[in-house]
Amino acid sequence: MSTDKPHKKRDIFIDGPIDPAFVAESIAKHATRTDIGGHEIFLGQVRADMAGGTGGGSSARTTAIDYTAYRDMANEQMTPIREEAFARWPITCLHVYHSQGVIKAGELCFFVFASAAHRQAAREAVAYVTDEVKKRLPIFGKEIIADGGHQWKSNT
Amino acid sequence: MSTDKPHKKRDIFIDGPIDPAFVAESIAKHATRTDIGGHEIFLGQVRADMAGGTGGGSSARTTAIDYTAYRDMANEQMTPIREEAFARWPITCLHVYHSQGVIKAGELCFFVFASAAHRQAAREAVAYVTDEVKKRLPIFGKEIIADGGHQWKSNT
Amino acid sequence: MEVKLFGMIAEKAGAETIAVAAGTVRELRQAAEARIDGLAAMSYAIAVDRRIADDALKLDGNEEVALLPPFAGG
Amino acid sequence: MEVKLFGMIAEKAGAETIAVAAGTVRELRQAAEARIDGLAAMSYAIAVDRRIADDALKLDGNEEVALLPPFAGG
Repeated sequence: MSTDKPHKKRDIFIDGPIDPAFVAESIAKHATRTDIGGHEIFLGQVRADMAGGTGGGSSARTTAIDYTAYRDMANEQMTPIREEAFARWPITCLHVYHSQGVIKAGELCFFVFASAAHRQAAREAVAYVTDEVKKRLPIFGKEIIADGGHQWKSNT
Repeated sequence: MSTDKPHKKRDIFIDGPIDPAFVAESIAKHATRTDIGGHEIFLGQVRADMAGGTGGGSSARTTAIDYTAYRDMANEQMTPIREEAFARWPITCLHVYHSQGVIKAGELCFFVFASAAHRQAAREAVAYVTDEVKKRLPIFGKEIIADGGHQWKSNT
Repeated sequence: MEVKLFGMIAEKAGAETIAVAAGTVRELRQAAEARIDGLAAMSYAIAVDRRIADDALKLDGNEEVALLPPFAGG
Repeated sequence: MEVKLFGMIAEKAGAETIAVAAGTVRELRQAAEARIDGLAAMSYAIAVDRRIADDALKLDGNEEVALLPPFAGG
């Protein structure tokens, strides 16, 4: 899309869960780009894991994650990730969205979408961007537990 | 989903292009599965390539692909591909759809969707299934060219 | 036996099926190539009961047989 | 200078910001750890003007400074 320049600064954050209808709209917008042969999409969904992992004594499950972010920094940190992806793979478009606020188990919180002439480029770009966003963006997640407690999620 | 048993025989074919709204509905159906942490999706879109490739003298573009299939055989060949994917990766769901009929440039013709607790499994399963479907399913594509001619697509 | 034709092969034959007599896949191939102009020069596979078959496979005439040009899904 | 707090650090501090005086990131870290119970035992990063900063970086007090607990996006 013409709005997909790698250097363009945008807000990746969406309040609340990502609606599957929003994913459909994003896909539909690419119908005018007849140089695209494949779209690759990753969607993160909140899992109802056992709180505290295998070592925890709790038998209560995560019911939601409350996401907060250092929003300005996170949006700025997307710029180099986006540039790296466009430099490494011949992709035509890249879109990234992340939820903020309370996202319940079963709801979508993360949406990474790359398009390219050939599937390999789109596939590898989505894998890279998904991993780098998790590593490099200051996004914080409070796991809300069924027994009323909470714990802080960490990707490291 | 409970309908996603690897051994279940289903019809992967959809008449005409795959509607982005259908992709959204497929995603939304997984909201009840709170053991899913990630969905990976590949969508094939018809490209308006130069007909005849780089060696061809034609300057006309592909405007559509008319897909036909040996439908019974294609659906049967999906069974081992599906079983291989479930055996190799801890995925919870796998969905595959392919268009038949005339699909115009910019429209979607192929939809591969895997879900798993963790993104790596879903990502690798989608890559595998996408590649195997292209190799092993008897699906045929007549590229309709802007100048009124046509040529036959081949994945090999 | 009736042989299903697909894609470029159906186009060349001007038909969705042809009828041939053959006791093996090899004989089927020879009979089909004698009937369909240009088929001998093409890359194609033969499916018997919806699986790709070798030339040596015997046929009793009750099988579902098809000639398959190169696959192009996706 | 005002220091932004996020996630578990904001929770521990019971505040979204704290005010400290510091001429380097190291001094900022020491001042924050003196102010926020348990921070010294945590894994966290310090961002200066929205980039992760080393302890040696000098501060003139006009920077945008933040304490960042482990990232958890996705």
